[in-house]
Amino acid sequence: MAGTLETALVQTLNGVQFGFILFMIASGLTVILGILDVLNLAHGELFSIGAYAGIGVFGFVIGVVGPPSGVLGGVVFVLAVLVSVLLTAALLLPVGTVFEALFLRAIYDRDQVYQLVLTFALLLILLDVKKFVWGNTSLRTDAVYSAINSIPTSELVGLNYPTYNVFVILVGIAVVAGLFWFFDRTKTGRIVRATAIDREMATAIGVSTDRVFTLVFALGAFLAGFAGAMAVPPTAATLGMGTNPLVLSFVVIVIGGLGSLRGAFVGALLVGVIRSWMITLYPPGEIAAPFAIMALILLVKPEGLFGTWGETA
Amino acid sequence: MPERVETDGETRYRFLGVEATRREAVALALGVVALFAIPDVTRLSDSLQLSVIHQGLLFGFAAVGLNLLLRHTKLTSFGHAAFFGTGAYATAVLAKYAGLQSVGLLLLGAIAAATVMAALVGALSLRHTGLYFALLTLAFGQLLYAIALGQSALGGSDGMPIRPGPANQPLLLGTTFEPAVYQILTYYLTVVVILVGLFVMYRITQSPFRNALDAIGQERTRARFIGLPVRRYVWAAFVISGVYGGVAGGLYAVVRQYVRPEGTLFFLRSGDILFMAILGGFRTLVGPLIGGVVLIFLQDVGQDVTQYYEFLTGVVLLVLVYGFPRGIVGSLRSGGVVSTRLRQLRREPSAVADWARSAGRTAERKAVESLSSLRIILFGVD
Amino acid sequence: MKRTEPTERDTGGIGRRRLLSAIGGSAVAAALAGCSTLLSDGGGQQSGDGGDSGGSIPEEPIQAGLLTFTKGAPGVLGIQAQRGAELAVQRINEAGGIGGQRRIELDVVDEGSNPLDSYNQFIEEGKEVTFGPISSGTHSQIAPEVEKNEVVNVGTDGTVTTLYEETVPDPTYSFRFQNYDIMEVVTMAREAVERIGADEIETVAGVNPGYSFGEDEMRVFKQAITKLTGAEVVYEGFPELGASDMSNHITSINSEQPDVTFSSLWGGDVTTFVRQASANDMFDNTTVFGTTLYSAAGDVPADALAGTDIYSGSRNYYWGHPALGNWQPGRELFDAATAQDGVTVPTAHYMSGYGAVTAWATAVEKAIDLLGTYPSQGQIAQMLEGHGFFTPAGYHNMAEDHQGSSNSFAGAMVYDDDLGAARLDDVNIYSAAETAPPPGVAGSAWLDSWSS
Amino acid sequence: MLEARNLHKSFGELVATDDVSLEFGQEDGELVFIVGPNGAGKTTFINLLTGFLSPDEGSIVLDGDDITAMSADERVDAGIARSFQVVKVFEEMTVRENLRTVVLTERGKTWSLFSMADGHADVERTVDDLLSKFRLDDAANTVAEELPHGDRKLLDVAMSFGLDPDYLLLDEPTSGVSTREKEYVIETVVEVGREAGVTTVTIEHDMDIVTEYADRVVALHQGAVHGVGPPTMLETDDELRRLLLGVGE
Repeated sequence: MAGTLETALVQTLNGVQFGFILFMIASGLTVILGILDVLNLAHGELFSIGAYAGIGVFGFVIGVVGPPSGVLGGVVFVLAVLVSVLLTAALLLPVGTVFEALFLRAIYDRDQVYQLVLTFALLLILLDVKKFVWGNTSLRTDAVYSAINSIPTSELVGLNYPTYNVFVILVGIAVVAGLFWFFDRTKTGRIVRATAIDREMATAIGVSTDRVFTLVFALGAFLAGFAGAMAVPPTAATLGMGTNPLVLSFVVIVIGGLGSLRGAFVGALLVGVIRSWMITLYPPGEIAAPFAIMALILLVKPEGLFGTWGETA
Repeated sequence: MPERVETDGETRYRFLGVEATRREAVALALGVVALFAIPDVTRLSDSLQLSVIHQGLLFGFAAVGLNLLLRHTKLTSFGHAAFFGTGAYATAVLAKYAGLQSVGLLLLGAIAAATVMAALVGALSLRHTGLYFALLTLAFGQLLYAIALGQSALGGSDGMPIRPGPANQPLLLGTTFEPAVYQILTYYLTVVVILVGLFVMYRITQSPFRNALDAIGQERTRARFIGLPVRRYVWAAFVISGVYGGVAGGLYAVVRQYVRPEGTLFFLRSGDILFMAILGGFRTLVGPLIGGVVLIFLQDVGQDVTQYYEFLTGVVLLVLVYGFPRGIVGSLRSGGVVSTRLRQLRREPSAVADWARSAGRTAERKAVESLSSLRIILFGVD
Repeated sequence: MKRTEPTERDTGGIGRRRLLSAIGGSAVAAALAGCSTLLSDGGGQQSGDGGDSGGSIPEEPIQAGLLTFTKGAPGVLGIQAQRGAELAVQRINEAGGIGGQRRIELDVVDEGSNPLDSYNQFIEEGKEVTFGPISSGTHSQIAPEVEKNEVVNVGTDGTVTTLYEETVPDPTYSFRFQNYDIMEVVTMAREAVERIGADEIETVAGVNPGYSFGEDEMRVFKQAITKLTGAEVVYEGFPELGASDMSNHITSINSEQPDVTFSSLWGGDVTTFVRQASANDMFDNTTVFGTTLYSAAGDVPADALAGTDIYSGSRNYYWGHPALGNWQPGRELFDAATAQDGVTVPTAHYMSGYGAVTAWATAVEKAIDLLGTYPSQGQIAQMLEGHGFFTPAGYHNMAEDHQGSSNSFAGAMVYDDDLGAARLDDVNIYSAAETAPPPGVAGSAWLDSWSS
Repeated sequence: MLEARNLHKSFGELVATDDVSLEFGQEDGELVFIVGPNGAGKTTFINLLTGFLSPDEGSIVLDGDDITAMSADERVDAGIARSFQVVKVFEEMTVRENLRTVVLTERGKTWSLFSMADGHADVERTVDDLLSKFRLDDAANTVAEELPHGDRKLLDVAMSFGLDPDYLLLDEPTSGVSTREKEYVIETVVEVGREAGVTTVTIEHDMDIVTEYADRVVALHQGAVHGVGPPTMLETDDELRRLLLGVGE
């Protein structure tokens, strides 16, 4: 398969896939940022806990389902993986809840810098909690990646592209759609947005901001856990895996506009795809690429691509 | 010679514009003596290392610079390692490619480079405030980190040595020294730089310039409408604070004779610098310096004691946020948390039980609250 | 299994006495070479020459320090080195200690954060010898300090080329058991030619970790392979250390279909790379040759290596060569190593730790033998220069340029179900002369001098 | 003279300032009051004059010079000062420090990095003067956020006076002040303004105050100028009365 066009297509798809993983991480961060006005430095650790916990959940669920065989088996297996990812993400809900109610709530009215110290302290603590629970070495889940790849998809159209990546893109689209639906169409979502636009007004019409904040933080943790479980099968869970996604999410948020979900989506795909092309065309620029994109966009559009949360969901 | 002045019925001493009560003057004198005595003190115990304290002072000095922004303009920079790293790398580049050997010239180079870098980063990120500013400084810091990592001329991840000339060592007063002597002499150099730097910072914080920064930090809009070109002032403060980082970084390079991206430019170093300021007390002048020594010491000792030392640091930061938001120096001051509680304790020893009870009650309430929130999230309102 | 006495046949027809003197003549040297069985029937007295000098050798234990990665991603390499060093120390102590009475106490410190401080702490604590580090950056950082402190350090790895060419051009106290990058890279360039044929290699690509080590390795490989085959370099990718996604690099390889893909990925990155490469059918398009892929031997899962086409080097030690059944010292080392915590199979990094300690200990023994007293740091350093010694991996020489010179190994990397880890099949051995420049010649100059 | 020439400003659909042309300060120390119902564009107009907003169309001219492109801080230097509807003072500073900061800025001394902030004798004299004029001596060492509301308003206005302006634009200096304190605040403003010869433009809702103190009244409605005239206009213009008070037919 040496066709230039095909390579360009696959490279772009690689970028899209990476972009969707990035979006799953950054969306949680940006929602928390937009509504609570808190920059959660521990978000990367939540992502990595999702990866570690995901390995356990995959092991259990797939042990029950068994490897895929035939079309029906394939469908069942994919569903089992999805259920595992959702279960893993659900495990993060109480973590997010406790964070918000126990730690953050006490310091909303203090200088913002204390929130940074607090979430950084939680980052350090979680780092060692992971070490304590899962040990010092990296962990892998063996079955998921190869099993899903054994289901033919892109091969059907003559493309050499792993089915797992197709899976990530599809799930990513579902997450995007789900989030927009939640914030645009559901009552709870609208209440959350209203709170983001005007806290006082929301309180005045009887919204409990405490509860909204807890909900939003739990949602952020849920998304981080979801992303962790989705990201881990092709690679490994390691203690330091939270750092890079965290920093890349910052870049995505700056590009997209602070607290804008749409911005995070466009930013994540932009970073994913441009980074992908950069690796192809100028490999040494790999690490600097996201930051270079960010600097460029800031020069052209200092406010980021989209406005702030609430006005443009 | 110090001159005696009476203000508000208190005897104060004034020297070179530094005004202090008798107590403060004594503390100051003791502090200076302690700084100079540290190389001798560290010889007494194996657990105290000069290099660790030295490193703490250097990062703490960068935090003193950052504090100009944090304390007065209320801007939180999460990218101050950029200037520390720029100073350090400028020193390394000058030593390697320009063959500069004199410590003085190397440090001047570090200052120049950090000034330019801070001017640039400041111009690009100061359009924003709050978290956006924090994120931007962080991202620019990471950009520099990525550049240092990617450039083989800068040694990539391996870093660069600062070993110029035939002596393989920067020259102090044109002379080379044994490693142990070199370490002590550079330490004294650091102490002198720090004392000068603190003095300069003290004078800045007594000057009209500080009033302008405070005005901007406390009410930005009003500051514009009393005629302050806000961006220009904040930018100037940003550059000054960057220069402190650059000086610290340059000294770091000269002292350790080696720089690596990880140790000087990585965003967690920026975090360290920020947390040092808060740990020590960002409403004080010397707090960040003390925070620097304490944090680095904590990380170093923690590593020897337990493999879970990050947990330890995290818990210390938590205690800081909830118990001592004014930091070490801020809490120890008269009127701070510590002295208030101590006074209370002396009067009423049973107060401890009350504190414990109230802390327990708070924790319990919080736990119940978070459980009920969780229930609502999972199962909806019943 | 009944342990039999080695016979003349086992030792290649050399008499026990001659063998003993060949490996260094002392109990410690014999133990470290894995020939302790030689001593069981009184051979120990043979070694007594160094050990009995009594009064002139101090009795207190030798404080030694090892700087290595004990956690995180590079722990995969570092813990191997640590276990190797620990086994060597254990064998020395069981053989009665250095000079027959000085036991070694090894203090292991993580080189992950502030290695310079950790090293200085060693010196402040009065360590008599230090070993390590693993990383090149750390090595460049501490080598000049070693020279200033005048305490011998035997580097386990830190194989950066510039160490003895630029950083410390004329070392006295700094040594390195492993040779520099060039040796392992040239080994793999030769291995590629050996397996595929110089005429068949027209295009090469690289996927190397995105930091100094990976960039250096790729640079050397380019130089070597173009000299050997005249091949064209069609792609160079540098995924970040610990990258979760290498799809882009793999797609580029698929697009270019190079005859050879060179890789110096190590540890967990190997598994990520191999898995994602398999998923993208990359092995239909290229053959991978790597220097340190085998460092992931115990980490790489069974399914990942299925259907791959990978050759890996294993520096100066591969546990399975000579075959364990034919080589008692190798067998004993393998058994001892796999009984240790965290060692699935001993890799080249295991030997880095083991060999560094061995190089130092045997040199000190030799010095004691010659001087009759315990040697000074200067004397140990002098003794180490040009020092020859044995480990179960064979004969090593600490050349005049202060780095170890030994045979190197490479083979096809496959999964071994019985072992529960990867092994190398069909192992080739390359001599030091083939893979590294003679002492005194700079690496790049040596490569330049090859006729193409 | 400060002139607005054909100012336009709209926010999306909403036209906040619709072709407004006005002149202030034909005579020194003139006291102009701006009146109008909520949403008439009073605050927007002041925001345009002071550079808080820039107009979509039209220009602002000070003593013959077009200052439309000037930044807010440059306009302050040029002699236009303002206060805000919601008190904006430097909350963590004492009253004295607030005023000192203003006067230091006005004297161009805030670029001095190494003089003592409290060491400029001329500045301290002006600060003392302001303190006594605005009757804030007793509160001089009180931190701003702890001041009673009336004093905060006074401090706010005092800070604007501290800039030694030629034109002072006050956005509802009496809002939120108790009836008893209102008189006190406005009287102080008028007294000090007259004495210093400052042209004062004040947005005010309390028609009694306007009637009592105004030299001239400007009425705005739906972004446009409804009328300009003496305070008696409030009595004579029925439509204006209806707009302002909701009285009339």
